Amino acid sequence: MTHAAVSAEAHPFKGERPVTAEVVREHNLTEAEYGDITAMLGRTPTLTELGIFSALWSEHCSYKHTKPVLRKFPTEGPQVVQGPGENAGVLRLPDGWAVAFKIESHNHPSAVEPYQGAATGVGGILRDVFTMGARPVAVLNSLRLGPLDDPRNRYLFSGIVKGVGDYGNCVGVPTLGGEVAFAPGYSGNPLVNAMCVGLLRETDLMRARAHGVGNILLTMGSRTGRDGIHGASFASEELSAKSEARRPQVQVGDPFTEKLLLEATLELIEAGLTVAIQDMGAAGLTSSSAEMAARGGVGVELDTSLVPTREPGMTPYEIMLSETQERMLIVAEPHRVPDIQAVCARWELTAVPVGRVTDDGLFRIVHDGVTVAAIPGERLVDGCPIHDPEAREAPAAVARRAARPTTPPRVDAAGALTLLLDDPTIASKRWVFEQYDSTVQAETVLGPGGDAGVLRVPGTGFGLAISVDCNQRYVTLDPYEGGKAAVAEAARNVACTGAVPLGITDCLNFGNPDKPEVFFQFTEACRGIADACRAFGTPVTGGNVSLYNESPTGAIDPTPTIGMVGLLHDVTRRVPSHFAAADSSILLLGTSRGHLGGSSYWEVVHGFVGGAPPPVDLDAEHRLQRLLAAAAERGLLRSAHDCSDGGLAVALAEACIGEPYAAAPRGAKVNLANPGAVPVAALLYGEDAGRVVISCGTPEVAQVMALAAEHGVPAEPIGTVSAASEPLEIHLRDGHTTLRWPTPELRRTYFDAIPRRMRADPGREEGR
Amino acid sequence: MRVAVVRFPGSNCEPETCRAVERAGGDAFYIWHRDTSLSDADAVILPGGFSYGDYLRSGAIARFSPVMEAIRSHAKAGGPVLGICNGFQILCEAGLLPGALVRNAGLKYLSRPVDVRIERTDTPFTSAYRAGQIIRIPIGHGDGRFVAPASLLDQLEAEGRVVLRYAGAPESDVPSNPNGSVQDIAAICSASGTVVGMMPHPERLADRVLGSDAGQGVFESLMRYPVTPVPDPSPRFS
Amino acid sequence: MTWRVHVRILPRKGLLDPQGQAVEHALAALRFPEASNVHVGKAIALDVAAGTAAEAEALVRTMCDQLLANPVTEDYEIEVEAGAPA
Amino acid sequence: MTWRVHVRILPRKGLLDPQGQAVEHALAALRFPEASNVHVGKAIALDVAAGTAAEAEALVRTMCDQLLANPVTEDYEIEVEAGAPA
Ligand SMILES: Nc1ncnc2c1ncn2[C@@H]1O[C@H](COP(=O)(O)OP(=O)(O)O)[C@@H](O)[C@H]1O
Ligand SMILES: [Mg+2]
Repeated sequence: MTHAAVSAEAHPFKGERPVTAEVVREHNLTEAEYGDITAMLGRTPTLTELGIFSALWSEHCSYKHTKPVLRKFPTEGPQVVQGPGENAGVLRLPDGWAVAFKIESHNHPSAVEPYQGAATGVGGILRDVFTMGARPVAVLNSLRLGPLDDPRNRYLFSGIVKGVGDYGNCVGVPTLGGEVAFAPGYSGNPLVNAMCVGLLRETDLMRARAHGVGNILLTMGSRTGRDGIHGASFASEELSAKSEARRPQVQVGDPFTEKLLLEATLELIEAGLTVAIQDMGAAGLTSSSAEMAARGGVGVELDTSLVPTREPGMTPYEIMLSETQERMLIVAEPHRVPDIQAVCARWELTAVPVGRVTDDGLFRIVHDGVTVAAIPGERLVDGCPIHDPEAREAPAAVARRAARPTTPPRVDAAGALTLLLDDPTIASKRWVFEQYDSTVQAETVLGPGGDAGVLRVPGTGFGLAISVDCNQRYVTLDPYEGGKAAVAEAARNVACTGAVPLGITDCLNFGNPDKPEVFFQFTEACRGIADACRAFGTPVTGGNVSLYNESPTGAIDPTPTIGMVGLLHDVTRRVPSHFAAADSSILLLGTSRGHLGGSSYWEVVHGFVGGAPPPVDLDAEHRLQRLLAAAAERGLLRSAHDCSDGGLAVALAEACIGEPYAAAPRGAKVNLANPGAVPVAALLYGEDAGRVVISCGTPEVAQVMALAAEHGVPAEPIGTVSAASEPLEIHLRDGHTTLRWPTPELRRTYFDAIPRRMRADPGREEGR
Repeated sequence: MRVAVVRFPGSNCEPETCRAVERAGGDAFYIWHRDTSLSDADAVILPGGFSYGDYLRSGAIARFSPVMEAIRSHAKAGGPVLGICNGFQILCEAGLLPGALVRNAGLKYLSRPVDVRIERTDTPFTSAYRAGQIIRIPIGHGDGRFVAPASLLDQLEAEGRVVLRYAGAPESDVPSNPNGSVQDIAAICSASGTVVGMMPHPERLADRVLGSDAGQGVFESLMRYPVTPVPDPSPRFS
Repeated sequence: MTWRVHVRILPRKGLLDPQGQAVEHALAALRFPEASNVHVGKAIALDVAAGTAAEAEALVRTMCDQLLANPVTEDYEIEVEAGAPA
Repeated sequence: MTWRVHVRILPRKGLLDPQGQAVEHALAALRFPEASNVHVGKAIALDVAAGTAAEAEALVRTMCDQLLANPVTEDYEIEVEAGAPA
């Protein structure tokens, strides 16, 4: 691209600080980056321009550390309508329907203010989806926290969960699933990843591309305040009452306004009143306008003095960088403006013209008639210099992968099951998901508490199965296998319901990429994700990268959360996770080798996190997925639940304990052969990948076995389901040992593990 | 039967409520909260959601919407009115039903299935059920604890105006009364029995494909209800 | 004149106040045995344009009766701070 | 002595206060143009056992900092009413 040597002039806003080396540093721009900026402009930038650059050239907007790695993801397939690069990815569904979905992190805001941080995280991801013209039909959330014995972590946990709940509940979008894991690495740096899934007619798809010189830009929704403004602007000001008043403020969510924005936006798009529309997320007005302009290859001019503000005296710098929530930026033909304002008024919102699309390719900001910023738009968005950090695995990580527990188990093989079910990471998350509305919209086929959430597409017979997953222990110990495992588990969870995995969105939560061992984790995990997605034919449709997640004790455990969407052709064929009927036959799909490396058993029972996590055979996983779909389609399955944390024994226990509000748990009589003479604990708690516990009517066993053989999936009948409140019995054919657990007690342990810990302190009352 | 489903800003259960009415054979249509006419509706449903974000108090602001006058006269004339969840809260705030719905005793929003016993089958919304029948339908609310002065409670019980009561499966590990409502009250009705408010969401479990249609009876009951068209006093728009 | 007015809305006496109880427990857990009889309600602050403090208070009383407080479950108190010329 | 103490907790200045906005709009719709700058927060009332009013206030200040108020989003004011012998 030609180098626009000297661009248009821009003048400092009255009273604005001159741009010095120190101010540049405050804006987290390197000398090299600043050099590019002055070269690009042919002059010193104004403070407003510097703020704009620092926002768009931040990691969050520019992906300067990660672009080359992310380019290696498979992003294509016949089902892909919209790949990465828009507000959300879009996949094709039957009958002209399409699904838009995206996951995003809100880690730092949630660490500072858990309730508002989590709430606004949900708000942001909802907007990403409805700006595409899709109606949100499900949200999911993936949470990581430090251990619950620390009151600070309990405070963060309850605040985050209430924030997620209050926001989604108020907007009226069901939360169909999610995950929560607890590990010391997240103390002081919790992770809050929120995923939204929306439905649209493929023909209604709306892309955020500004075009049409002379078209009008309007802001819709909340007035702009000083929320979450990049701290740099005041950092070095001597503290005066004035600078105090200008401190950036916590973003506060307003789900009521969001609901109105949602309805108004969908109405505007349906009526064809807009050329483009985009929510104002990170770096609010700056990124939304600059990105829409760049995508459309046009320039924009914004008059910040026209933007409705919540407080008097806001500077262009503040208005451009404000992260006030519940705002949208609309591009429309001039003659549409009155109709747009009428629709907004009906929804008790305001839409105000604040700028226009121009032909000079410049990103120009005017305030009270003075041009305070004029930047070549394309270079602004795409011109950020790319870094390629060094990636090197830490020797300690290699050693840890090779290590084994040195201390004896705390309890025997039978006692271990209770210990595992009481582990907050494995225990039921009912305490969490019962704070989330999971039935609003009345399309919930399978709600939280199973392997994946399932919803019906309104007015059709088909549905979507959705799951978010990541086992950060595996990723920590072996980033490549861990990346594969995250995709494999998400796909397995979706397949357990009978659905066919379609595609993923990912949220890559890592530490500081300038640390070689962190960037190694990043590149290796991404390589694993890419390989798994290729093997399963589930392309990456988008996602989000969150770096610099460092707690006082160092980087967080690497956590590439995978959000998987699958298609269930006939929702009446969906398969629940829990044993449904007494006397059903229980079968185990997949191969058990008793792999304890990286297992929950070692962590919980030996107090040891280490070893090599179970390798994932991607072909075997893919065959397993296809078998589950085929068996479900033929109506052969009464239940299917995959083995994840805690292996076969925990999977069996969960299938017995049953759905979150079952009147009573079921029992099971299980009879395990052990040809490999694997130690009992390894047989019960080993976490070999690619295994699923299914149940079916005894007459169907033969068909299931035949179908499994056809798909090349090992299958073995291992027992039968018994009546309500009967015990779980596991008999080991060799050694003739029988382990017996009363299921009512297992249920109590499983459901009470988290409430018991949270009862310790009612804590502060957040929200209304 | 023509059933008006009222949309307040922040309502969010209108579509499924309409679907449930139509599945039962009714003709459902939206009424915007600013409308002053019910457009010849035979019955009115105030759906669930978060009208005005539930700010201040659930239902406190919505009760002043222009449409409430028309609903008031519809109710006065004996027309059937159902408030579900937020709709129930609005009816209480508006004084169309007695008592109040306050923060759950557990202080948390609660989304889960509940078992409720049908206490009255002679209302326009429960005639399809058997007295004493227990149905399982979802709740989703943070302010569902029904409270009322003792004298009013006695009166409600004496007049048999408790329509649904939380009841529990003995073996279940969760309390049958999810929110601490006095006397396990999940739904009440007006003296005439024609205005009903309930916290659970029958429209959310009214379709076998979702696993149960236990709630559909509420809408089938309405279809059986003999309606004498209610004269609409207020001027009509559109 | 503009008057800064504060309204304090508390659960009606005798009504179960789980929020108050929860806070009381939390305070006890934090070793504040000195705290008892805790109740939690709403605080509303607003500016009111009125000639006299009495007029301002009367206005806010009507607002409370019509909207701000629930007569079935809540009691309120009004406090008018010194006013400033509008 | 036992002191009746009132705590008024309001959203920090400048922070978006959706609830306050909603109430302000509702009041306007109810024809109370006199009301403006409306904010909604929490009111907490409690009895505090302490020797002097100053001690009671100091105690409650610690309670606010540790539990009652959110240091990131809320500001609080404490008001100690006349005490009574315990
Ligand atoms: N944060 C959450 N929000 C909503 N639902 C959740 C959350 N965490 C867990 N769940 C529910 O509990 C189920 C079981 O969680 P998990 O043990 O992670 O399942 P799996 O091991 O199959 O991924 C999830 O599938 C989901 O339905
Ligand atoms: Mg699973």
